[in-house]
Amino acid sequence: MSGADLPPKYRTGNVDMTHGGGGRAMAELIEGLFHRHLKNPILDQGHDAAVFDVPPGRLVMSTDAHVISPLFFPGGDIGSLSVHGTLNDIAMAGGRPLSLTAGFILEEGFPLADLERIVISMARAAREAGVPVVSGDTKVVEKGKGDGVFITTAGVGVLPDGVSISPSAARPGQAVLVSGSIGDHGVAILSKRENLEFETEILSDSAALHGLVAEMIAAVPGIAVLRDPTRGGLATALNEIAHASGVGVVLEEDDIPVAPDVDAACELLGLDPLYVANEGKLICICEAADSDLLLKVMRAHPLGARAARIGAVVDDADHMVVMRTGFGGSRVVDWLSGEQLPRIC
Amino acid sequence: MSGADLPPKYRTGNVDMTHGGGGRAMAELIEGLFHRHLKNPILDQGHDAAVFDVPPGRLVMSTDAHVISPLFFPGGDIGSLSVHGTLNDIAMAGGRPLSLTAGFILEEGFPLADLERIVISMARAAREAGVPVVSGDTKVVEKGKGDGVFITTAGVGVLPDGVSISPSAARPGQAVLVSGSIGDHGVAILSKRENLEFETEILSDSAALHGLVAEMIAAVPGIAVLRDPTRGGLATALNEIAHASGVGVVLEEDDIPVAPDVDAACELLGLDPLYVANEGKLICICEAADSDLLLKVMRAHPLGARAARIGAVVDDADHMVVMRTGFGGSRVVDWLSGEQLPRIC
Amino acid sequence: MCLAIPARVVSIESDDMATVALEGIRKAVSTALLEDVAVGDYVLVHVGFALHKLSEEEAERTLQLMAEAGVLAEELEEMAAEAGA
Amino acid sequence: MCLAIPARVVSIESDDMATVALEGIRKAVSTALLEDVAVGDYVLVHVGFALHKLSEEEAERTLQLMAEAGVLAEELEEMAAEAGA
Amino acid sequence: MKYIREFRDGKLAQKLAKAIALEADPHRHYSLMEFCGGHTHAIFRYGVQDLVPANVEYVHGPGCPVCVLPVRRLDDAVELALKEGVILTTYGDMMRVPGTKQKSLIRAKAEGADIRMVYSTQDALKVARDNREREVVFFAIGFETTTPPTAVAILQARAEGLTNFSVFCNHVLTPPAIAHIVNAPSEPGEKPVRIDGFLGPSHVSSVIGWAPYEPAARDFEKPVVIAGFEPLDVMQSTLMLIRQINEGRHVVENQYTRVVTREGNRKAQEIVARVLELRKTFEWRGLGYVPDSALRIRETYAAFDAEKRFTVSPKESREVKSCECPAILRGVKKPTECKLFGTVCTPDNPMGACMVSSEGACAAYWTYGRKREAVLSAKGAAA
Amino acid sequence: MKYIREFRDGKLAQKLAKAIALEADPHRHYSLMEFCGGHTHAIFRYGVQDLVPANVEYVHGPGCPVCVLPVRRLDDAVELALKEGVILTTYGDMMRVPGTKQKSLIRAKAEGADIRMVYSTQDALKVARDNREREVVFFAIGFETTTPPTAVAILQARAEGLTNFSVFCNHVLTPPAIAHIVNAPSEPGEKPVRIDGFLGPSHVSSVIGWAPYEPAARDFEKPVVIAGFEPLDVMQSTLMLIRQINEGRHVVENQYTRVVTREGNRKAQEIVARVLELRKTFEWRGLGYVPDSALRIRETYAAFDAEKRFTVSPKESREVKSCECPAILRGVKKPTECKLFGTVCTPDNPMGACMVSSEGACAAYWTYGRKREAVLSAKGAAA
Ligand code: SF4
Ligand code: SF4
Ligand SMILES: [Mg+2]
Ligand SMILES: [Mg+2]
Ligand SMILES: [Mg+2]
Ligand SMILES: [Mg+2]
Ligand SMILES: [Mg+2]
Ligand SMILES: [Mg+2]
Ligand SMILES: [Mg+2]
Ligand SMILES: [Mg+2]
Ligand SMILES: [Mg+2]
Ligand SMILES: [Mg+2]
Repeated sequence: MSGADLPPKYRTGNVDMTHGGGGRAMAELIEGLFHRHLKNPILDQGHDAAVFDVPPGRLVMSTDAHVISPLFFPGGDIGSLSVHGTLNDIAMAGGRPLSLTAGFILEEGFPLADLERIVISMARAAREAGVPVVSGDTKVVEKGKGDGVFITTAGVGVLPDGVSISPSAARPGQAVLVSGSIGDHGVAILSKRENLEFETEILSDSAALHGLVAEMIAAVPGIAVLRDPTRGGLATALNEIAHASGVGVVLEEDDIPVAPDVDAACELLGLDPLYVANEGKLICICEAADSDLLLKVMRAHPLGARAARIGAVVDDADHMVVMRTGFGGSRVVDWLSGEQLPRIC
Repeated sequence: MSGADLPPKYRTGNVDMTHGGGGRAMAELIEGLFHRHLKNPILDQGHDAAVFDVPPGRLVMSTDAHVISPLFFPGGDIGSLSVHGTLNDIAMAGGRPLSLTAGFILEEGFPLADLERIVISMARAAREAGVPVVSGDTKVVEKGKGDGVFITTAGVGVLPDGVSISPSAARPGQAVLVSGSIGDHGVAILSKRENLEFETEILSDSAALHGLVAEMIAAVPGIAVLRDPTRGGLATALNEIAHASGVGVVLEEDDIPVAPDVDAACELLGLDPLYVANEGKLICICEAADSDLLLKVMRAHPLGARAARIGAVVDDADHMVVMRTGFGGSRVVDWLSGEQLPRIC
Repeated sequence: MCLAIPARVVSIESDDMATVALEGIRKAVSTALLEDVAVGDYVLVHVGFALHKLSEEEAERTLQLMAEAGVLAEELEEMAAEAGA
Repeated sequence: MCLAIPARVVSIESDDMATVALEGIRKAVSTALLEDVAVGDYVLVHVGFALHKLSEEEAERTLQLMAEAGVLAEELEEMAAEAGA
Repeated sequence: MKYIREFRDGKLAQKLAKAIALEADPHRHYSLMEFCGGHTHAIFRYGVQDLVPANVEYVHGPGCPVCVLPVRRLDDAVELALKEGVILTTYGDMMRVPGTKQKSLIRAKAEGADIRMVYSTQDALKVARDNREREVVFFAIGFETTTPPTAVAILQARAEGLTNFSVFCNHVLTPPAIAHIVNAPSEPGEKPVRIDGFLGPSHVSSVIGWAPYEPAARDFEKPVVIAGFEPLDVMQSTLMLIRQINEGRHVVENQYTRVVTREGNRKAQEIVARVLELRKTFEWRGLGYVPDSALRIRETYAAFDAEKRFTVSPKESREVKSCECPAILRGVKKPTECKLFGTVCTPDNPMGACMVSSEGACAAYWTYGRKREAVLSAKGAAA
Repeated sequence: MKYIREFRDGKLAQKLAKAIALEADPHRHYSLMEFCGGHTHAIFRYGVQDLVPANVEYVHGPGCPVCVLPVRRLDDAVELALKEGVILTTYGDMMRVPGTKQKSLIRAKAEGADIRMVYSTQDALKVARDNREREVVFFAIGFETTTPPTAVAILQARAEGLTNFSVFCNHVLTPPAIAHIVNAPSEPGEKPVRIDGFLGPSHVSSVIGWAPYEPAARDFEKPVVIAGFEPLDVMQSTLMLIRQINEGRHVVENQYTRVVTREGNRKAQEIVARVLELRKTFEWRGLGYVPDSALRIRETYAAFDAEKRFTVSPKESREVKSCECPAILRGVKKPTECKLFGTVCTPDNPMGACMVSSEGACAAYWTYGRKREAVLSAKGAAA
């Protein structure tokens, strides 16, 4: 079935159990919606699996399950996010992404028109990133056993020779950089949560970072650590690195970029921006001597315009992250405990 | 945290929202449960992405989302199934699987002990298949927005030189083979469905087929089509092939292996075994001249012991699948319409 | 209409429940609609109820009749063939 | 206890609802607990309610006092330093 | 599978085929109406028509309870399912049948209605026991075969004091439908239905016995053979009908002796009579209103009657305009004579019930029947 | 962020630090109890203790509504949440507080209880409007600051005729708690609490004004400074307290003049008085039963009182045995004096409320305070 004769039901209908039953209704949905928008020569092979050539070398592979609510949020949606999330995990290992797969879990009753919006957004994100979705899978669950749409993407990439980036490679004396202001994604999401709604012009920072990373690696192949501070935010990502590398980290509060609206939303809700999620930012740890060059390269890239040096790696047997406050004191920056919930005290 | 100091809560507790919050509770779950059981050198890198060497050549990549209910069924569970499902998709393209990723979507309240059973089963399946789970991701959704556990796996493999297997490669005159009796998986699942329960010794056929496929390809590199008849069963898989290749298929009912209990369960529930799912069977289409050799190779492998030639590819402008009945008549074997539901008339 | 399958009673569970077997499949069915169900009986199962007993004798007789109809036809055919030869 | 943040009233929505702004963030809050809220007022927001008006005059005075406390301290310090020198 | 496999034997089929060929008069046409969808299904599923001479024609009758349910009753079920607090339980067969504006139960479910497929009325009772704060409605359809389990469920609900269980009763009766068909004047423009004999209901007859068909056979001079649902049963019954026709007889004969007796299952009949009573008239898709052709719940059991327990709004129910289901159910048209067949209307996107039910004539033609000769005669298809 | 950022200014902090250093008598010790968790939080979050001399010590008080709620009341809330048909609404702060056997609301939710986090009583009302067939209970906690929104919600529910909304009222009062602390005999084996002065509540006082603290200051001869929650407010108030102590004065002074007046918010006070009334006594974690220290819903609004609407079973509520929360809430012990601190008890696996609430003393010590000196003095950490 070609896109042209897409039945009108895709504009007005809802997902029902037949779309996951393995029969023709499912085949129509896959051809009429997924393949139509995600079109590329590898996907068009029509296999359950995709076949493609890769340059020789080490492979990088990752996956992320996306369960975001709301599905559409300022600055993105689950479709674009599911592309960016996995590309970024590959980029954080230093990999150049080659291809993606996508597994959809649809809830019975989900509007097909919304599904199409999501797939279109996913296709655009993949196109802009230059990485095709080469294979996919669709399942439908009964109403009340899902939440609209879940998308799990996986991706592979190649690792350039000589690059060895790892969360356990941080060493005392190295510099800690961040590619831009933190907390935008989490605040954009919260602004649309039922019961919390507030108005803001903050958009999710959701973006694919592999282009930025490629330029950083080209300038400084010896980058030690890259990490995207997603769930748990900057604080948790740095604690993970400190834990994996067996080091401490000292941050300078005044050097950490935070957008005024993000700051304001956090004050209102009783949240700490250090723990709020990002989807288009990275932490980079490098030799102190390389930090100026890296900052220059990052700031020259649209996704690193507000890059900053925010601290240093130190020797610490307890692997703690500590911050000098702008107030002139200091505090521990611990892992996130549980979920970060809006609070009253 | 090492496995030894796994807190007792993993034996008695339930998944709660903190396990997906990105903080230490999540890190503990990942280290204490997932990494502990799925342990392998690549996963142990502790990246969000895995890095590994691959032989040069074409890559095969696929994904499957697993949403099965019940999660534990005779002959398997969602853990082993999620390994087999993706390995088989890679094998059906002729690929030798190299590595897997796994994305978990957990419902708040799911017993951690059940989750551990599933992860252990997944680990065993991966170990037996010789393919490591190299990277993963975990999300938690609120109670009522999931169904216990969903697992989306993705995998990559390499394609041996000279192999070109594709659902569009069937040509008139070729033989249609199946690796064993059909419908076991679907009947095993149905036997445990609430409101349908019946007793049977039928086990799901869930199994990883890449070992069998490797031997088949070694014997006959020119295999045209391989396909695992999962959702929608043999009937739907053959219709997909007929559609993709622009051919017709003629089946011989008496030659299609069906276990007596599968047959009986289908009679009781008003189902047709041709449409019932399999998770450890393959359809192979090859030159008629190669079919005897292939059947010999298949029957020598434990997963192909009941392999049979069940029909032939023919020229047909309508791309239909038709079957000569054991009764002496003939019938069309159409795509599955909607879902296959137990019926009374 | 009315998908119904003959299955053998393998145990009586209570006044109006029994277990039937079809090959290795065992299923609990209601016998509320039948009198005097006994282990070994074949019953017609429809929507989880045993609807009627099946007469094994009559089944054999029917198969016999079918075979005979055929035999008669074949004999006639042969005769016709011989006559024509 | 009692996380509460001063925010500026940017519009009055009804008898007991107003919109407040904190930087670019705008949020609807209940003004059921206050009399005479006007656009431009700063109010203390707690669990979605405006709890009290903030006196801009007093705020400036407090900041002034803080600066002076410091100045006094610094002067004394300097004097002490000089005396010690 | 004892008493199943034997009746699907290919060798016996060849023998019966020869007997039929021998018996059938090549100079005349035999129009045999298989009343039941079960026969229709067997004919197509096993390819019975490939084994009988071209002048023996099977005409599909109205014996598919899914197909004959009028759209308004389905729309009512959808409305019930969408009521706050209601769980509608139903046999799987009904899930995909399109109502007005193509709205099926499966679509209502996707819109949020709580609809649960059950395999038995026992499961529906279990749903009611497990959800005492909800109203559990069992959407009952079916002929005399499926009626006794519904009656048993109502008796059980009363005995247990289950106060949240009710039945939306749509049970219908076969003998009045048969009488109606042979008796019905054709619609304007229709060629009259010529039926030479009936393959009579098998499982319906296991409950009601074969006596109830005697008036029709006698009064309208049409032979009736009570025929089992296995393909050999259909063939043997075909042979028996052709013999009666050739001999000018018109009585009720019983091919399905292993299950059907003259009087049927008295206990089941009594249980049904205790709980249900005749409706004065009931609408059938295709046949229109047929007097004394359906059952309703007796006043004594009114508490379990969803029609009394809930009010459904009057509605303008409508079938798809060009759908020929009504004519097909009267045996006047074949599925292939419907303009929508296979183009607009397919099992994936059905326009009428006959395309949904696995016993519907349109579904049987489409799923098993269409175009198969071309494939079988293709090069390489040799057995 | 006007009126926020200015009060966190590092340069002013340096100036105030110098003024405090100058004012504090190096030959004596200053034990200042910050009554409120808000102060505790600010002290740790901004590192205020790094800026005051070592002989100025902050002692944490009981001013965290999450921390002082006795376990039995939390267990009752869990029981309410698990009742069939109930939706329990609550502020996010309560979700992870462990009850008896570590059972928190978040675990009850994982077991199937329908518990919804709200940001405001307005959201709880909305949940009730949107779920009229369910019972929506608002689990109300908090001091005088948080009480007026609860009272407003009850008035709104009555005005709207919302019949499925009720409040499980746990609102408590600060002045009786302060009086209790300065008045309380120490427990056997405890060293007595020596407090030189109080940082008084800021936002509580915005509602009740500062007059209610005058009796305590006068009768027990302890200076009280109503102190804002920003770190500069804390420092300035510290300076003011030290001055009073040095001068031997003991009056109520108001540092937080931009918000707090002597009489507070009369309209809010009236609304509270209309809906709620004093409880004769109420249990506080750490303080035990304190007379006239809490509010309950007036008889006129009994329909909205969850304690009247539902019965909860009597239960043997128990805190973790070695948890020192009670002593910490009295200011008698520091978190680091608890054997479980940082080993068994961490924010991920809290044994007491003080480790959950972001204003709890144990959480503040752990999250912001522990071991940071070692890291800051490590090689490479130079600013
Ligand atoms: S093909 Fe479809 S539209 Fe035509 S009669 Fe059959 S069900 Fe109705
Ligand atoms: S550290 Fe934990 S156990 Fe100890 S007093 Fe604090 S909350 Fe209680
Ligand atoms: Mg990942
Ligand atoms: Mg990621
Ligand atoms: Mg798939
Ligand atoms: Mg949902
Ligand atoms: Mg990451
Ligand atoms: Mg796949
Ligand atoms: Mg697959
Ligand atoms: Mg991840
Ligand atoms: Mg669920
Ligand atoms: Mg497959």
